[in-house]
Formats: sequence, C-alpha cells, structure tokens
Amino acid sequence: MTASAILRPRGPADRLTGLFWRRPGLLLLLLITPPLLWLGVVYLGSLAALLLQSFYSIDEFSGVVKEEFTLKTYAELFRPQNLDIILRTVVMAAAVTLTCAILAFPIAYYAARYAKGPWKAAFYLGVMLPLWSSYLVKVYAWKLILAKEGILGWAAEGTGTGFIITGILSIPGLEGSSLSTSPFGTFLVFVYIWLPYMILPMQAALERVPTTMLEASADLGATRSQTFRTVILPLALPGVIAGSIFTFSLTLGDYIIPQIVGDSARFIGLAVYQLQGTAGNIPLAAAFAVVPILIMLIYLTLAKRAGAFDAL
Amino acid sequence: MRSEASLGLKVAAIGGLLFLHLPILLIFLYAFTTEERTYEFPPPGLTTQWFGVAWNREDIWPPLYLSLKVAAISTALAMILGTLVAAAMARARFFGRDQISLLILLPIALPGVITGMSLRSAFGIMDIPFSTWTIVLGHATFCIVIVYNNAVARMRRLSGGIMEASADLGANSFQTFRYVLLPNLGSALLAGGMLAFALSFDEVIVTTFTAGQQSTLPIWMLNELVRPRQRPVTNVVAIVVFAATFFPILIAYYLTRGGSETAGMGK
Amino acid sequence: QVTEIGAAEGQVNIVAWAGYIERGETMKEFDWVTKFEAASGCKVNVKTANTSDEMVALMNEGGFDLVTASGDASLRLIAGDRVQPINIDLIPSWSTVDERLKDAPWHTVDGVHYGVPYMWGPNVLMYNTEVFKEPPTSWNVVFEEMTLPDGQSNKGRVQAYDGPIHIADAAQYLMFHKPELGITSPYELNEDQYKAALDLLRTQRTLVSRYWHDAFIQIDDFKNEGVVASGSWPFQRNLLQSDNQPIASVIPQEGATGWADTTMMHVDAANPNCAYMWMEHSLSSNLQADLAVWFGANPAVPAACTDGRGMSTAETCTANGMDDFEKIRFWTTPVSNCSQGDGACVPYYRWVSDYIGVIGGR
Amino acid sequence: MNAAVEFQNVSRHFGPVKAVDRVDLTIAEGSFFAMLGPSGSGKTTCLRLISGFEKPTGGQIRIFGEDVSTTPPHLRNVNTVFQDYALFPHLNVRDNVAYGLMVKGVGRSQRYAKADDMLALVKLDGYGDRKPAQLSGGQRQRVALARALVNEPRVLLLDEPLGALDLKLREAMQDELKALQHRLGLTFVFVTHDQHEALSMADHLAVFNEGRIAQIGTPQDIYDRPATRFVADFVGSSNVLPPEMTQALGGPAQWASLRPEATRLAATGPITGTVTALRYLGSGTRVVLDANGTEIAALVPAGLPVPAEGDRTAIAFDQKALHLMEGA
Amino acid sequence: MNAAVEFQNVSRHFGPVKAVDRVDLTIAEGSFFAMLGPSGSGKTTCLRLISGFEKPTGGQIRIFGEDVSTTPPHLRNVNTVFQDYALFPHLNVRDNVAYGLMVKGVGRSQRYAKADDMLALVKLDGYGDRKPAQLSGGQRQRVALARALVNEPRVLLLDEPLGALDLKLREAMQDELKALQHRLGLTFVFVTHDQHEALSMADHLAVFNEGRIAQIGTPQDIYDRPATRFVADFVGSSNVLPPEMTQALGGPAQWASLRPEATRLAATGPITGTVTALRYLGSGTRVVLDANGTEIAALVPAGLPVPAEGDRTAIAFDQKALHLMEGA
Ligand SMILES: Nc1ncnc2c1ncn2[C@@H]1O[C@H](COP(=O)(O)OP(=O)(O)OP(=O)(O)O)[C@@H](O)[C@H]1O
Ligand SMILES: Nc1ncnc2c1ncn2[C@@H]1O[C@H](COP(=O)(O)OP(=O)(O)OP(=O)(O)O)[C@@H](O)[C@H]1O
Ligand SMILES: [Mg+2]
Ligand SMILES: [Mg+2]
Repeated sequence: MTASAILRPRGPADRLTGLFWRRPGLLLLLLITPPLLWLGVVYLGSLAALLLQSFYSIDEFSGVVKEEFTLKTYAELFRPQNLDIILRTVVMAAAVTLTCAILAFPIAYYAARYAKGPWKAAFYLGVMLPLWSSYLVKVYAWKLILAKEGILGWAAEGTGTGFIITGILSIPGLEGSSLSTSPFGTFLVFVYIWLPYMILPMQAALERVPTTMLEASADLGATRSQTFRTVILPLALPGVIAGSIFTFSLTLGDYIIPQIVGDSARFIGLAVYQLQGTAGNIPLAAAFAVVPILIMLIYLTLAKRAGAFDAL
Repeated sequence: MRSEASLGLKVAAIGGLLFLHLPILLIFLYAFTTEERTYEFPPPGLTTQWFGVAWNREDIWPPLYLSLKVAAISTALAMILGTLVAAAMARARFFGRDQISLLILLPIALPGVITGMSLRSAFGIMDIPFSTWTIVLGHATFCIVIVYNNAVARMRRLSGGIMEASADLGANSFQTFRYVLLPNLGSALLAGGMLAFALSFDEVIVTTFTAGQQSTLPIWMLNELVRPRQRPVTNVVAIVVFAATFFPILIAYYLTRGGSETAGMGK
Repeated sequence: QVTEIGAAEGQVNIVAWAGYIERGETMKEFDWVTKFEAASGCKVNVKTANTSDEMVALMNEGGFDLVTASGDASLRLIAGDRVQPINIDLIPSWSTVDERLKDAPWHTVDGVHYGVPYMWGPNVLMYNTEVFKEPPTSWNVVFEEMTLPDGQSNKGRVQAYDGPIHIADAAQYLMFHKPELGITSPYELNEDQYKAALDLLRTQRTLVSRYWHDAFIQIDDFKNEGVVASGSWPFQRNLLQSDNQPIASVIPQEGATGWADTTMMHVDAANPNCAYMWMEHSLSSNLQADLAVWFGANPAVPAACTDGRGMSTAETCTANGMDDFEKIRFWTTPVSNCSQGDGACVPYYRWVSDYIGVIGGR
Repeated sequence: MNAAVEFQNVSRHFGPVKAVDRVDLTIAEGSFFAMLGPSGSGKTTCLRLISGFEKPTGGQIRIFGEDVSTTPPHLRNVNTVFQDYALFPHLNVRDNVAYGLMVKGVGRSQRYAKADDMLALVKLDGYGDRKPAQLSGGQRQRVALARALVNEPRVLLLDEPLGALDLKLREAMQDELKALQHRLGLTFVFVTHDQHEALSMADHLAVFNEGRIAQIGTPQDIYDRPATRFVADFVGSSNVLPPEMTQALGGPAQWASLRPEATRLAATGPITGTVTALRYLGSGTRVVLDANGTEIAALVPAGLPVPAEGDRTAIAFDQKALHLMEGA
Repeated sequence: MNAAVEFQNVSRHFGPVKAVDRVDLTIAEGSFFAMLGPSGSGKTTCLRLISGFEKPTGGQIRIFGEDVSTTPPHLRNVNTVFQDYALFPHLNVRDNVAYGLMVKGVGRSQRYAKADDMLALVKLDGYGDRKPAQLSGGQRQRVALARALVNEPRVLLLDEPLGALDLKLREAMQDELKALQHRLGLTFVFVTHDQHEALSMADHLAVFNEGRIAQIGTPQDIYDRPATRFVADFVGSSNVLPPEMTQALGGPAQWASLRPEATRLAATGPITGTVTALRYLGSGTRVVLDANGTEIAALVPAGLPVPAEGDRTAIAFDQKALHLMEGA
C-alpha cells in the first residue's frame, strides 16, 4: 500500500470542491442566488410594483393613471360596496375551504389507510386527473349541469326531487332562478374545482401518521371514533391546513367561476380582474389586491406555526 | 390498523371520487353531441365528426404550440431553480431560511390574479413588450414551488449519508451530483416536472395578464367557450389533453410511489 | 396627424365589439374581412371587448391601432390622449357618411374629428314570444316585479346589462314614469335623480338572475336558463332567431338608449397605413349594409340601405330604426359639469362603483 | 396459579408465510414471561395476537380463561409498550399517560392525578408538561410504560422495549422493569432477541424459531438443557457437538451441547485442537479451538494463562456437563 | 511504528455544545483502535474530524504526519464504513463497491475486476448484481466494508458498524473484521458504545466522556486498571468503592474498583451485606449486596450455590484485585 494519505487535486473540479469545503457559505450562496434573484427580484419586485400603484389614483374621466402618491384609492377601497365584496369573498373562501376539508377527508383517509396496490393507483389517478383536466371546460360543464334546463334539473324532474333544488334556492342568501345563477352554484363549482388541492396534502399528511399510533390508541381502549378525534385529526391537521392554503387562496383569487356561474355579484378576484382589465382602474385593482395578500400572509404565518409547510 | 374500512367511509370516499368525475364524463359526452352552439341536455344526437373538425381547425394549432412551448420552457426553468433551492434548503439551517421557504410558497399561496397583475404592472413599468417570455416568467414563478416540493421531500428521505459516502470515496462535488444526487433525485424531479408542465399547460388565470395578444390553448378555449362556434370542439380538445396527461400522471405516480409509502411508514 | 398613406404594414390590430368584425366564421355569408385582407395586404387581428370600460382599458394599455368605441368611451379616449385626430382628406368615403353623424359630439371636439362613424343602433328589449304573445310595451317587465302573461312572476327570469351605463336605462325609464324628477337626459343626473335611478336598479336586482355582459352567454341564458326578457342588442336577437328560438325584440314606449360607434385610431398606432385603409374600407356601402343586417343596426352610410350592394334594404333599415335617430339617447360619458350646471351631475366613476354595489345587493 | 394467556394450537399465516404456526402456550398469571428468538421468528406476531391487532388463522386464544376471538383490541384489558413507544407527538407527557383514562371518560382532575401517580412510579415526576420530542430514549420508554400501566391492565405486553437503548441504560431499565413487575404483581409478556436480557429477566421463556416454539421453560432449563441444536446455538454461546464427537466422548450417538464455562484447558483431555481465535472478554478470555473440524470454545477465567493462536491444547470437562439434545 | 492519525489539542464545538474538547490522541499505524463511550460523548464527531466532514474549531489533525486542515474529504485517503452503511440505493452491489474507482477514472473492466476481488474478500462473491435493498443487514455491512476497502485507504473508519445486527450475527462479524484487519494490516478506527465489543476487538482503546478522553490504553489497562470512576463504571461492570470503604479494606482513602469476577462469596470476609438482587447470566449469577449503602456485585460461577434475596453474606477477594483510581 503505497498510496499517500493525502491525494493531490486532479483538476479544477477537485479544487473547487476543496474551496466549497473550506467555505461552505460560498456553495450555499451559489445555489441560492439564481432562485432568489428570480423570486426576489422578478416576483417580489412585481408585487412591489403593484403595491406602488395602489398609492396612485385614476383620472375619473379619462381613466388614465395619475402617478402621484395618494391614499384616495384606499379610501375608495373602504366604500361599503367594496367591503361587501371583500366580506363576500372571505365568507365564500371559508365556506369552500371548510366544505372541501369535509369532503376530502374520507377520500384522503381511505386512500391513505386502506387503498392498496392498484386501488391506491386508482385513487391517485382519480384525484389527479380531474386536477389536470382543463379547468375551463370543467367550469362550463358545471354551468350545464346547474342550468335551469340542465342535468340536475332534468334529473330532479325525473326523480321528483325538484323540491330539494327549490329548497336550496329559497334559503336567504342563496336565492337564484336556478342553481347556476345562485351563489350556491358558485360555491358548488368552487368546491368541485379546488377539491383535489385539498385531498392531496391531506392524504400525504395522513400517510405520515404511523399505524402504531392508531394501534396504541386502540390498545389503550379508544374506540374508532375516539381514535379519529384524538389522534388522527390532530396529527393530520398540518395537511388540512396545507390544503386549505390552496383552497382559500384559489377562491380568493379566481375570476372565471363567478363570471360564469352565479348571480353576477363580484368577488375579489373578479373585482381585481375587472377593475384592472375591464375598467382600467389599476390603482383600485392594486388596492384590492392588497387584501388577499394581507389575508394570505396572516394565514401563512398561522399555518407555519401549525407546521403545515412540511405537509405541502 | 389493517382492519376493513367502515361502510360509511367507503361510501363517502367513493362518493367523493364520483363527484370528481361526473362532470368529466359530461365533457366526454358533449364531445359527441350534434348540437353546435350551446349545450343542451340531453344532447339531441351523437356524432364523432368533431374530432375531424378539431383536427382541421387551424386556429387550434398555434395556441397549442404556444402552450407546449411555454410549458416546456417554464418547466425547464422551474426544474433548475427548484432544484437549486431544494439543494440549498436541504443543506444546514442558515439565516433567512424560513423567509426563503415562505418566498417560494408565495406564488402559489397568493391568488393567481395577483401574480398576474403584479407581473403585468411590472411589464408596464419596465416597458417590456408581451412575448412568450412574459408568459414563461409568470408560469415558471409558480412552477418552482411544485418542483421544489417534490425535490425537497425526496432529499429529506434520502439519507444525507450517501452524499458523504460519495465524498468519502473520493468523489468531488460535481461527481457526487452527477453520480449520486441526480440518479436518486431524478424520479422526484421528473414527477415534479410533469406536474409543473401540466399546471402550466392548463393555466389561464395568470396567463390572461401576461399573454397580451397571444393566445395559449386555455385562452383559446376561453374564447371558444364564451363565443361558441362548434362548441364540442373545445370538448374534443379537452379530451385529447386529458388523454395525453393520463400516462404522464400515471408514470409520475409510479416514480414517486416508493416515497409516499416510506413516508407513510416512517415516524 | 397622418398626411399621406404609405405602404401597408401587413397587419392592423382592432379592438371591437363582439360581432363587429366578422370573417365568416359564425356564418359564412357575413364576411367583410377576407377580401379586405387580400386587397390591402393588411391582416386584421381582432380583440373583442365586452364593455366600454374594457375598451378604454385596452386602449390605455396600448398595442392596438383601432377601436370601435361607443359614445360612453370615445370622449374618455380623447380626453386621455389615447386617440389621434383623423385626417378626413385621406378617407375618400367620408363624403358618404350620414350627415347626422359627421360632426356628432362623441367624436368631434372643437371641430377636430377623432374617428370615423361605424354604426349605430338602439338597445332593444328582447323577449321570448312564447311568454309574450303580444310584444311588451314597457321596460317595466325588467324593472318592476310583475306577473308576466304566462301567469308566472318575472322574478329570476329577466336580465340586465352588466355595465354602469345601464344606470342610464333606469334614468330613461324614470324620465317617462316620474317626470317630477325632472330628468332631461339620462346621462346628466343630479344627486336626487341619480339616487332614484339607483333605487330602481335595486328593485331590479331582486328580479335579475344574472347580469349579462357577454352576448353569447346571454344567448345561452335565453336558451337554458329560462330567461324571457332583457335589454339586449339586435345582434343576440338575430342569432337566436336564426337558431329558430322563439325570440323577438321591441323598442318600448319609454324609448331606448343606444350606441353610436366610431372607429378611432390610437395615438401610437403602429400600423397607421393599414388603419387608414381599414377606416376607408369600413365605410364601403356593402360592408355597412351587411354589418347592419348582421348586427340589426343602422349603417353610418345611408346609401347602404338603398344601393343594393349589400344585404340591407330600405325596409330593414327602417325596422332597425334608421328613422328613429332623434328618439334614441346615445351613450355618452356622464361628467360632473353638465347642462344642469358645473359639478351638478354625478360623474361616471361614481356610476362605476355604485353599479358594482347594486349588483352586489347594496 | 391461573393462566393469564393461553394459546391452543394458534396459527397466523400471511399467505404462504407462517408467521406463527400451531403454537401452544400458557403464560401463568403474575409471571414475567419472555419470548426470545431470531428476527422474523414470529415474536411480534404472537404479541399482536394477544393484543388483538392480528387475528389467528387457526386455533384459539384465551385471556384469563375467556375466548377473545370476537373481542376487539380496545375491549381487551391488555396493554402494550410498543417497540418504537408510539407516544402521541401532539400530546404532552401527562396527556399521553392519561389517554387511556380520557377515552374511558374519566374526568380531567382525576385522570391527571392518576397520570401523575404513574409518572412518579416510573420516576418521571415533573416531566408531565414536556412533549415526547423533548425526552431522551430512556425517558420515552418510561412514558410508554406509564401510559400502558395507567389502565391497570392484567397483562402487559412489551415488544423489545429496550432495543434502542445503550447497554448501560438498558441494564438500568431491566432492573427497573423487573422491580416494577414484582411490585405490581402483573403478568408481563416481554419480547426480545437478546438472550442475556431474556435469561436475566424472565421467570419463564419461550424460544421461537420460524413461527414455532422450539423450547419453553425456565432460564436455567433453556441455558443448561437446550432441547434442540437451534436452542443451544441461539441461547448463550454453547458448543454444539455432533453425534460422532459425543460418541467419541463416551455418550450416545446424539447431538450434545457443552458450555464453554464448564470446560478448562488442560495438557491432556478428551478433546484436543489448535487455537484459532482468542477473544478478550474482560472477565476472561474465550479460546476457540479447531478440533478435527468442529469449533469448540473454552473459557479461561481472568488471571489464568492464555495460550497463543496456533498452539495445540486440550480441553477437559466434567462428564455431566455434556448435555444431550433431540435429533434436529 | 508511525502515527496514522494524530490529534493535537483538537476541539469541535457546536455553539455551546463541546462535542469534542481539547483531545490529544495518537493512533498507531496498523493498529485496531476503538473509541468507546456513552451516547453523545463525541465519538462520531471524532471520526468525522478524521474523515473531514467536520472541521476542528481548535487544534490540529495530522494524518500520516500531514496537516489536513485544508484537505477536503474526497482528497483524504481515509475511508469510512457508515453506521447506516449509506449504500447507494440506485447502484447494484458491484457498482457500489466500484464507486471509489469510478470517480477516480478507472476503466470499467478493471474496476469491476477489483470490485469482484473485494466482494470475494468479504465473502459476497456472486452478489454483485443485487441491489442493496435485496440484502440482509449483515450482507449490507459487508458491502459497505468492501466499498470502503476498494480505494486501499490507509485508515479505515468504522462508526458502530455492528450496532444494528443481532448478537449472533454481530459476533460473527466481529471475528471477520478482526481477521480482515489482521490480513490487510490496515489501521482501523472503530467506534462503539458496546464495551464488550471494544474490549474484545481493539489493540488500543480510548474511552470518551463528554467530549474528552477519560482514558486511553490497551483493553487490559482499561478493564483492570480504570483510571477514573467514570471508566470503571462504564467499562465492564466493576464495583466502585468510595474512599472510606477502600480505607476500611486496608487501602488509602481513595476511590477504588473491584471486579465482580475477582470476588467470591464466603461465610466471612472484609465486606458483608444483604443480598438485594440476583441476576442470572447463564454462565453464572450476579449477586448484588448492599454493604452499608454501597452496592457491591459478586459473580457466582454456574454450579456453585447462590444465596436467596435478603440473605446476609460476605465477600472475599484477593487484596491485589483492589485497584485504586484517580480522584474524580
Ligand atoms: N402483515 C404481514 N404480512 C405479511 N407477512 C408478515 C406480516 N407481519 C409479519 N409478517 C411475517 O411474519 C414473520 C414473523 O414476523 P414477526 O414480526 O412476528 O417477527 P419477529 O419475531 O417479531 O421479528 P423481529 O425480531 O425482527 O421483530 C416474518 O417473516 C414477517 O415477514
Ligand atoms: N451538527 C451538530 N450540531 C450540534 N450539535 C451536534 C452536532 N453534531 C453532534 N452534536 C452534539 O455533539 C455531541 C457529540 O455527538 P456525537 O455524535 O459525536 O456523539 P456520539 O458519541 O457519536 O454518540 P452516539 O453514541 O449517540 O452516536 C452530542 O451532544 C451531539 O448532540
Ligand atoms: Mg418484532
Ligand atoms: Mg455516534
């Protein structure tokens, strides 16, 4: 054995590796700089550009943006009709999130705990395919399902269950001439479209709950439902929160669904879209956009505290 | 517990899956309807002519091509950037780590309309004309996190030991990357890439803001749906896209499957 | 201002209302683009806008050469310096333009022309003939709760336009039914008149199932959603009728608001030569005639009704209200300085936000 | 003395894998019963059959005389200390321990009082407010123990509870467990693959091999009188002598075992061989000889002279130390 | 003989944690050097300092005389067998073993030939095409060994390589490792927290405690003549006698150690006490007495009578078995 104990560098790669070893921060810097430039400069920069605009105002007649600092636009944001939009959106987002969580749980739970082999693949595909099939076509399909002379109406007529639809449509706040023009329709489509975003992280979180934990609970005398409430639910919570980040934020920002299904009442996304695109009122749109940013930042902070980031 | 699922759970799970799929069946059905302008239920008749019509509609091809191009470039960019952050984040804790993880998450946590609008106003301020690249800029931003999530989950599972083992055996950082990290991360990256691709391909919320006058496939669809003219053609396109994503998703599943199972069994 | 027309740049980008610039894709017979493209060498790219506000926004954003702006947008575009004066000497067909439109205030400021008239027409009341055996005589079917001839309430079965300018429709309705308010123009409302109009719209909110802003979605709604009456454009009526739907339209006793659209040119138009070529082309009487039939509106060139080069005839023109020009109150942008005095009227930006409020149920 | 747990011809097959195969077993009430065996021999499956997480594919299990074939786990008054402890990470130590009482509906103050008693029993007073993640391995193990004991089970099952601990801590915990079992008079069923642990702790032990019980008896029985070659080989470090050698040493033509401690090096003796390996154990040196192809180990106590590798030496032993075994 | 590895006053602090603290150490070339100590005492950190995965916060490390403070791990001709083996899951066994040669640019046929040699050395011929996941624990360990040896390192570092194996397999691997080291004449640095393992395998060993070396010497030195109470307590199961008792037994007023094997039970003797615990070890029984508050253990070889718990008995021993220790 004649080899030396210390090898000499064979080329620049070895020397560079040595440099990285001596200065670990350097490698980190090299790794993190490009993504940070992208996200920090492109993304945050754009956000800042947007926020800046919220301090401008718009010339009321010509619709041209006046680039002077003012809080006028924010004052406008606090008009009752705009507060209505914010409130309506947040309530909708919360309702959608809650419903998604409730609907997603059995699917995620079954897929995580009981589905095996090909069944597991089937569940996975069953969740992923709707997620990746064209969002727009799905929304339009719902319009067709919910229309007065659409499939639900047709089915209800055939089965004599039309009173259920009439019943829903007579609930205060959900009125409409048909499901497709009722806020309930908007809600239903939101739930449908975002449901997969809730299922996936939830399933991942549930899969991380060790089986021995459930056995320990049964071993100590807990019934199934007690185990569910006291062990599974708390341990799956980060996944639920992770999923809710998606459903909540997606509902806050969507502008296609309320345009196609519902009673024309504005949601934040639609308001932002129309103020920006249709009305050209970029300052007010920007001020509107600050609302979901704030809401999501608070939400994320809370979620982080609950350990939800690891479950994403 | 390895016991059987209760009936209620089964019903709820299967019911949930059906809820996810019934509208999709409808999309299939309406690709064959004879009614051209509006949807009407039940469809007045069935025909397969729309597949041929779609094939011959030349206005489909440029948006399709643009969408594929955008998705490919965005995915490639996102894979590079996402892997870099994942690699950095998997290395020791450092100052600002939490902030960075928040920053990565932000583009999907904030509503797309905001991402879109911000980029749009930034383009406006900087006088950047709309182009394929402006769309890519938006897409890559929210695709990074998809790749990042997949990569970081795999890195967490990958025992740090094998990287040290490689150095211990005399490999420099580049060799370790090439021979150890990449092969082990590969399937996760591929899976992340496929998801990112699919996400970019179907994106419409951000794209409307960053596309200017260009038309990606979803924007084309939106126009088609709003101004119906051979409406079943949109369904045909949706079906083709659906069929085209079926296998990539299946492959992505099998590539990362080991992951979820180990994750399920670990602490 | 352009002084001479040079070689074609190869394309022209136009912001237009739905159905304004057809190339035979919806119906083969209606095509006034293909030939132009072949003759001029200018490819026509169309971006459809659904509301006047959207048109203004698109023009503010730039990248377009022309816009078919209605009266509630045109002055805003002029005030915002988004459009440039037109050199009418470069447009030979200018002489054929309807005299009533040549100097119309929505495109002429201080004697300078900012565009070429394109088309004008009323906002009609469209209705389902199975429900209304007799044409409705009043806009009240969309403004007030009532039992329709088929014995059912109109609640949930009517629609209204999803644009702030719809406030003018309400004002016009009040002008007829509540003369005590003293409304002289639906676009010039003082606080009290404005409030009364909003109140009427709030009543309407309880009747309307969905507001329409997209012509094609409105067509869907008449087919699938059981909508039986709504303010609309002749365009939707024509399409529905061609689909054999039981649909007709009427101008009720209160009269109607209407639009008069002008092709205007962006200050920074990148393709001025093609733009001028299009403006000239847009005034050709066969185009005007076909467009008028297609859209159910009136040509800006009266000759189109009679010269037989297109589909219009004297009868279709009369049916579309060619002779009712004076009865129609054309869309204009409400401003605060109005005939009631400086600052007496409610300006447009308040119309915008208040109408959002009304739709939101406030 | 009653039987706490009885297996009558119990089997648990997973498809072709016979994890537990036709096992008969009686565990006396109040005893400390160990299950010993190599990895995959079916020990854990046996415990899971008792706790109810597996159902037998054949045979019958009785707990205190009652057939439990239809009793779900949460209704069996049997508790388990899991190999990985399986503490609930979202609950603090006190709530972990009180969990069994909580699900029974015991009021908060009462169950906390009881939990604190249990924590005192395992010498963890004052740790109630910590989360499991803030404890060391040995402490976690004791929480798992307290949690299992709070329900006052009549049988406590322990699945390699000490596997993850280091030797020093393991010995301390062994003593503690043994003392606790003594004090509470419970039946402990203890799974391990460490023969020292099994021998030193159990009253009775069963040696498993491939899903079957190879031998069952007291530690002395097992160590001194292994029933089969497998047991002799697995338990302690006995020499296993082939039939020819036994015969040459004056016994019948049968497999036999000979413990290294029962031998001494001598100038002459019935077995001679070449020293092939030396192993210093602190308390002595283990000398391995090659005697005509059979490896034989002898123990030289500390202080006595140790031959060098390659030396030839003989082994002497008391004839009665030669223990005959069954055929296999 | 040269020094393979030298530590001069080496420290590695992690913030407030002094993982390794002012350690001086010399490992002779060709020796089998063991590092022993409780969990968290700094053994792994020491190994990582040698392989270069940690950098000292103070002091100097030399490998074969050369200062390695600027040498990254991949340029140190030192290889490691990791505790969890760290085999590359995507490569088959042969490629795993050949990895070190591949990154050095050795051609395929040559490196495969060498890899197969190495596999033969660790008795895994014919396993080259399997993936690591298809191997048992012991086999994986041997692959890790072959992989580390293929580079012909001058020092081989082994971090508790046998920790996960069961006793039977562990003993077999211990013998194999020892034989291999003999054959190859390499320097082995072996980390363990199992004192039996350390004593039976090492030429020299260092006992770590809280980042410092408590004693360094041959196994005999450490076992028979522990330098401190900590060493006596941790290594083997020595009795530690407080100064008063040493004095009462005729020695100076100093802490002393007394190995249980050096004692015998007797009717009378210098120490008397009550039997508090019995522990059957197979090869004998360990009897624990309470002698005026000090716990003393004695070993009764198998075959001799064992007292019952609660009996009073005395312990006799050879005066020279009493070993005096340093103050602490
Ligand atoms: N759910 C199962 N499905 C299929 N085979 C199983 C299952 N559980 C256990 N086995 C098999 O049954 C046999 C016995 O397993 P068991 O866990 O009882 O062994 P053990 O004695 O506890 O081993 P260890 O000491 O490694 O924990 C093994 O071969 C194992 O692979
Ligand atoms: N990267 C690190 N950051 C902070 N503390 C560390 C780090 N690595 C080791 N330590 C601490 O240094 C001390 C020594 O750790 P080391 O891993 O060397 O112990 P060990 O003797 O190998 O223990 P074990 O037997 O448990 O493996 C421990 O207290 C450990 O928590
Ligand atoms: Mg087991
Ligand atoms: Mg260690």
